[in-house]
Amino acid sequence: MIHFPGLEHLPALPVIIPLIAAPFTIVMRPGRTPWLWATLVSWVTFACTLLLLEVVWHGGPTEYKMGGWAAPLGITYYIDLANALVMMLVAAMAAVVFPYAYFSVKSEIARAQSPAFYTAMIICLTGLLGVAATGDAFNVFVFLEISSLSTYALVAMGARRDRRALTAAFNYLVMGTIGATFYVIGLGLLYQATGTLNMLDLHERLAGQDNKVVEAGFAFIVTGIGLKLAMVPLHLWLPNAYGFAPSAVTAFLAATATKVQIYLMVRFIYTVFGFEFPFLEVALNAFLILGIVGMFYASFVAVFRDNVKQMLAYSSVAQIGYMLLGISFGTVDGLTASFVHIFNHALIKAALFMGVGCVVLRIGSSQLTAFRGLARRMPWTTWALVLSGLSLIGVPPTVGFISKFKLMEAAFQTTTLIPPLLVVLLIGASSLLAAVYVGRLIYTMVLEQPPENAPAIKEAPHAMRVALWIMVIANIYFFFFTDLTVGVATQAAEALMCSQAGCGGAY
Amino acid sequence: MPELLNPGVIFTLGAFVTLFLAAGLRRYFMLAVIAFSATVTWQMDLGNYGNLQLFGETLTVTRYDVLSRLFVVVFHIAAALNVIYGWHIKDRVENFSALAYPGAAMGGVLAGDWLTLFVWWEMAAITSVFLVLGPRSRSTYMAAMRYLAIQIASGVLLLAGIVLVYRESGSLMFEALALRNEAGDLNFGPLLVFIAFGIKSAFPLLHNWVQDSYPKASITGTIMLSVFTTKLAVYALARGFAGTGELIWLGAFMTLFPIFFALIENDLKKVLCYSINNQVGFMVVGIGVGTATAVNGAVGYAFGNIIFESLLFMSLGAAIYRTGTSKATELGGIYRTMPLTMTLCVVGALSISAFPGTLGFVTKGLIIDGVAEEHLMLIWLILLFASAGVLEHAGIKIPFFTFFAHDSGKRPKEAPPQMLIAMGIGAVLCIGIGLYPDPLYALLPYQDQIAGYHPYTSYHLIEQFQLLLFAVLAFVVLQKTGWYPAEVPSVNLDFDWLYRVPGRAFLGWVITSVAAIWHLVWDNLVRFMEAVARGLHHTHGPEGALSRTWPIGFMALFTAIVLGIMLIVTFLI
Amino acid sequence: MMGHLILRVTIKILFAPIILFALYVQFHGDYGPGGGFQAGVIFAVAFILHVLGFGLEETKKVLPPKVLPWLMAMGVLFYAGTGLLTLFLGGNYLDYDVIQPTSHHHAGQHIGILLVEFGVGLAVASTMLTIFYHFAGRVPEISDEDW
Amino acid sequence: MADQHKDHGSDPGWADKPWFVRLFSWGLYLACALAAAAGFFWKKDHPHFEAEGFPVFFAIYGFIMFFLIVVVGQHLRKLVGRKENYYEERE
Repeated sequence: MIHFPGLEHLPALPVIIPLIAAPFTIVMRPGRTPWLWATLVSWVTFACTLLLLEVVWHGGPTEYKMGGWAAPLGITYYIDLANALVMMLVAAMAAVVFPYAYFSVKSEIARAQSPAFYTAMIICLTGLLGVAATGDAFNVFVFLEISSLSTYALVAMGARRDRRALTAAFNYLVMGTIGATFYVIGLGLLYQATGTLNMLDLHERLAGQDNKVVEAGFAFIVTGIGLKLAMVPLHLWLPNAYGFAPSAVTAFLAATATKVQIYLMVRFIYTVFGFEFPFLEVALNAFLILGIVGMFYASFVAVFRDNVKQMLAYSSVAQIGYMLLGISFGTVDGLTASFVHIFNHALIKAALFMGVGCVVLRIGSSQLTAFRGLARRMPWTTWALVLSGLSLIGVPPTVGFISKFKLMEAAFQTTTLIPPLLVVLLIGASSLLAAVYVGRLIYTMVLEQPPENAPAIKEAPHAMRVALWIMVIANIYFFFFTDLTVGVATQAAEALMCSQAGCGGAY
Repeated sequence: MPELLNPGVIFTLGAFVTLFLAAGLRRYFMLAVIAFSATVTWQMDLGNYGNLQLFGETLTVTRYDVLSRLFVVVFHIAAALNVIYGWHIKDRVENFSALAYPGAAMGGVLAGDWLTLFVWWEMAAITSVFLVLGPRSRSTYMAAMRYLAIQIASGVLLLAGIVLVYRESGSLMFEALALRNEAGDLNFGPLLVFIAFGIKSAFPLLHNWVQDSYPKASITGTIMLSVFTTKLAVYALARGFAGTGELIWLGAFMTLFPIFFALIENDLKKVLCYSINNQVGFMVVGIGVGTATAVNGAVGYAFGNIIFESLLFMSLGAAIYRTGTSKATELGGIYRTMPLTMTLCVVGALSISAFPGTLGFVTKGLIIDGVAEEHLMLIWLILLFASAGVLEHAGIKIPFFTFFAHDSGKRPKEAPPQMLIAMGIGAVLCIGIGLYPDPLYALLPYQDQIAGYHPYTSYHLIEQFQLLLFAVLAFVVLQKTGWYPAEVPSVNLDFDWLYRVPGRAFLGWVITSVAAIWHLVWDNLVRFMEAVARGLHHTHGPEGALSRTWPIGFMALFTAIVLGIMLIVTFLI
Repeated sequence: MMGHLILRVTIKILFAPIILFALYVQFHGDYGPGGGFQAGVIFAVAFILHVLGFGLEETKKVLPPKVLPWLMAMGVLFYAGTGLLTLFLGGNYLDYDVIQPTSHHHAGQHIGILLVEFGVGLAVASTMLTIFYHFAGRVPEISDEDW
Repeated sequence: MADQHKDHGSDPGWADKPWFVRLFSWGLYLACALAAAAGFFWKKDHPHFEAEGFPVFFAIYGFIMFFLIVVVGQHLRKLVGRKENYYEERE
C-alpha cells in the first residue's frame, strides 16, 4: 500500500528533495539540462521551506523523527521559527541564484563540468538546509561537512578563469577542516560529559555541570564555528574563496553559508548552553569585541581593495561583525537584530554579487577599473548595484536601514562592556566606511568615463537581469513590509531566549 | 501613490532622469521639473500627505503647513534661479545635483517625521558633495571628503538622537523637542539632534566646513550650496527648537565672529561664506527668542537671505566667470566693463544691509523687534553691531572690492545673458518685495502677529538710515584717512586649523606609530612562523613552497590563539 | 614486462579474495563492525591494486570511468531511495519497519539497513575509484625536465 | 577675458573721476545730516530701551561700531594671517 507523504514529513522534505535530486544531476548530459533540473529542484525546495515556515509560524515548533526513532536516541529534526526562517532564506537564495547561474556558469566553467557543478550546488544546498534543520549535534557535523566539501569543489571550479581559485579552495579546505574538526572535538567532549548528542537533551544534561570538560568543549565548539562563520581573526579563508569562486557560487555562498553558521552559533549558545554557564558572558563579550574589530578592520581593508569581489567579501566579514554584535547583546532585541540582519544581508550580498557576476560575464573582470563608466554600458546592472550598494550602507528605503535601525535600537538597551551610545556611534561610523567603499564603486560606475576604445558590450542576459532585479526589489520590498523579517525574527528570538528563563522547552 | 509626490520626490526623480538625457535637453527638462513641482505645490492644500506604515509607526512624507510652505516656495525660486544662471552648464554631475540637492532640501523641509527627515538629511549631504567635488582636483577632493565626513557625522548624530527620542517619547513625529527637562538638565536625545542641526547650520566652532568647502565648488555650485544646507538646518531648528534659550546666545555669537574674519579675508567667496554664518546667526537668534515676531522674522529673513545672498554670490560669480579669480587683490575696477553686474550686485548689497526699500529691510526688522520686545538689551546691541558688520563685509566690501577699489587693469566682458537674467530676477524680487512686502508676509507662520506690523514707520526708517548712513560715513572716513586695511594675499586661520594642521599631524603620527608597531609585530610573527616552518621543513616537506603555505599557517596560528584564549578564559572563570 | 610478473600474478590471485572480503565486510556491517564505508574502500582497493600492477589503461578496460558517475548516483539513490520508499509506505524517512510491518523479528530493519549499506558501499567504492582515476590519470602540468 | 590688458591708472572710470567722488561724499554728508536731524523730530511711541529715546543713538552707534570693527579686525590679521599656500604646504 502506497501512502503519499503529507505535511507530516514537511520538516524533512527540504533536505530530502535536493539529496535525492543530486545523484540524478551528475549523470545528466552537460549543458542546459542539469541547470533546468537544479532550478526546478531549488524551486520545489523553496516551496517546501515556505510551507514549513508557514506551518511553524502558525502552528509552533514541529519535530520529525528520522527512521521513527525518538529523541534522544534517534536523530530528530526540530524546526522552530529560527531554523524555519534560515531554511527559507537558504532555499530562497538558491531559487534565485540557480536560474541566474546559467549564463554565468556557461562562460566560467567548462561545459563538461556543468553536471558536476550543479550537483555540487545542490549538495551544498542539501548540506546547508540540513545544518539548519537538524536537532542532533552530530548530524549538524555531517551536514556541515556535506556543504563544506561541495563548497571546496565549487570554489575550485573558479580555476578556469583564475588559477588562484585552486589555492583559495585549498586554503579554505584546510581551514574549513580545522573548523569542523574543532567542532567535532568539542562535541566529543560534550558527549563525554553528557552521553547524548541531541541538542535538547544536551541542554538538560549540561545543566549544573560546570567542569573542565564542558568548558573545553565549549571553547572548541565556539572556535570551530567561529572559523566556519569567518569571525575576525579567523576570516582569512573567506576573501579569497569568495573572490575566486565562480560568480554564481559567490552569490549563493555569500548569501547563505556564513548565515547558517551564525544560526548554528546562536543555537549552541542559547539552546545547548545557556546563561547558567558563566563562560557564556565571556563568549558574548568576545563576540562584542571581535564584532566591532571586524566591523572596522574588514571595512578598512574593503576600502582599499581594487577587486570588487574581494571588496564585497571583506564587507561580508564586516557585516558578520554586525551579526555577532547583535548576538553579543544577549537580549531579545539583539538577537532579533541579528536574525534580521542575517536575512537582509543575504538579500543585499546576493544582489551585489549577482550584479558583479553580470559584469564579469560581459567584461570579464571584477577589477574596479572594469566598472568605469558602467552606467552607460550596462545601465540595468549598474543601477541594481547602486541600489543594493545603498542598501549595504543602510540608506532608506532599503533593508539595510532596517538592520542598522534594529541593531542600534538593541544597542541602546544593553549593558555591555562598552557603553551603548559608543556602540551606536561605532555602528554609525562603520556605516560611514561602507559608504566610502560603496561610494567608490558607485563613483566609478556612474561618474567616470568608460575607458577609451572600450568595446561595445551588451547588457547581461535576461535571466540574470531578472534574477538580479528580483533581489533588488526584495531589498526595497522588505523595507516596507517587515512582517516576515522583523516579525518572525522577533518571535524566533523570543523563543530562543525564553528557553533561558525556563518558560517552555528549549525550543 | 500620488500621495507621495511632493516636490522633494519630484526633484529627486527628475534628477535621476537628467542623468540619461542629452546635455542640450537637460536644462529645459530641469526647468520643466521645477515648473511641474511648483504647480503641484501650488495646488496642494495645507495638511499631511503620504502617510506610510512602517513597523507599526506612521511616517508622514509630506507635512505641508505654514512653516514648511515658506521654505518650499523660496527653495523653488532659488532652484529655478540657479538653473537659469547656470544655463551654459553641461556637466552631468552638476545638472544632477542641481535638481537632487534642492529636492533633498525640500524633502527634508516637508518631512513630517524623524525618519523621513533623516533620509533627506543624508540625501542632502550626499547630493551636495558632488558640487564640492565639482572641479575635481586634489584640494577639492580633500575638501569634499572633509565636507562629507562632517555632513555624515551630522546624520549619524541625528540618527542616534532620533533613536533616543523615539525610545523616550514613542513617537516618530517631527515635533518640537525640549533641550532641557524640568530640572534643567540636558536631555540627551534632543541634545544629539540639536548638535546634528547645529553642524548643518554651522554653529560657532562647527562652522568651518562652510568656508572650507563652499569656495572650492564651481560658481554655480557655491550658489546652490549657500542656499540649501544651512537653510534646511534653520528650518529644522525652527521646527524642533523654537524658543530654546541657548540658541539666542549661540546665534548672537554667530553674527559676531564672522564679521572680523570677513574683514581681513582676501578671497571674496570666503567673505560671502562668512556672511552666511553671520546671516544664519540672525535667524538662529530669532528662533531662540521664539516669540511670534521673532520666529516670523527668522523664517522671513531666511526667505530674504536666500534671495539676496544668492544675488551676491551670482554677481560675484559672474565676475569670477569673466576674470577667473575671486581674490580681492586681483579684482577691482571692473565696473567699467561690467556695469550691469555691478548694479545688480549693489542691489544685493543694499538688500543684505537692510536699506529701506529692500527685502532685507522688511524682514530683518522683525528679528530685531522680536529681540527688543523681549527686552534683551545686550542681544539687541549685538544685533545692531552685527548689522553694521553686515554692511561692512557684504554691503561694502563685496561690491567695492569686486568692482571698484584699485584698478586691476582687467577689462572683462559683461556677464552672459543667462546670468544677467537670473540676477535680474533676484534683484527685482529684492526691490519688489522690499517695497511691497505683503505677499511675503502672507506666507509667514504667525499671521495674527504680522497683521499689525508695518515696516515703513517713520521711526524704523530713521533708525535704519542713521545706523547705515553713519556706518558708510565711517567707511568713507577710514578710506580717506587710509586706516582701512589694505587687502593682502593671505589665508586666515580659523577653527579648522585645529583639525587641518595639528589634527592632521596627530593622525599622521598615530598612523606611523601604529604602522611601526604593526611592522614590528608582523615581522617578528613572520620570522617566528618561518622558524617554525623551517623546523618542520627539515623533518618533512619537499623544497620550496614555504611562501605558499604560510598563509594557512598564519590562519592556523590565529585559530590556535583564539582557542587558547577561549580555553584559558573559560577555565579561569 | 618480466619485472612486474610476480606482482601481477599476486594481484591476479588476490583480486577476487579482496572483493570477497569487501563483500564480507559489507554484509557483516548489519550487526557487527563493518559496513558500507569500509567495504566500499576495500572494494576500491582491489581495483587500485589492479592499476598499480597493470596500468591505468588496462583497468579502465575492466571498469570504464564512464560508469563510475552512474554507480555513484545509484549508490546515493539506493540510500535516499530506501528512505523515500519508507516514506511512501507510510513511515517516516528511513523508518525501515514499514518495509515488513508484520514481522516480529524486525525483518524490515534488516532489509532496510542492507539496502542502505549497499548504496553506501557502491557510492564509496565508485567515489574512491573516481578520485584515484583522476589522480592517476593526471598529466603533470610541469614536465619533469622543467623542475 | 580675452580683452583684458594691464594698464594701471591710465583709464580712470567714471567712479574714479574727482567730480563723482566729490558728489558722492557731499551727498553722503547731506544724507547723514538729514537722518540725524530727523531723529529729533520723530520719536518712537513705545521704546523698549532707554537708548532708543536718544535722538542720534543709532547714528553714533553705527559710526563707532563700524570704526571698531575695522580697527579691531585688522589686528586679527596679525594673529591668524598666513601665506596663501599655508595649507597646501601641509598636505
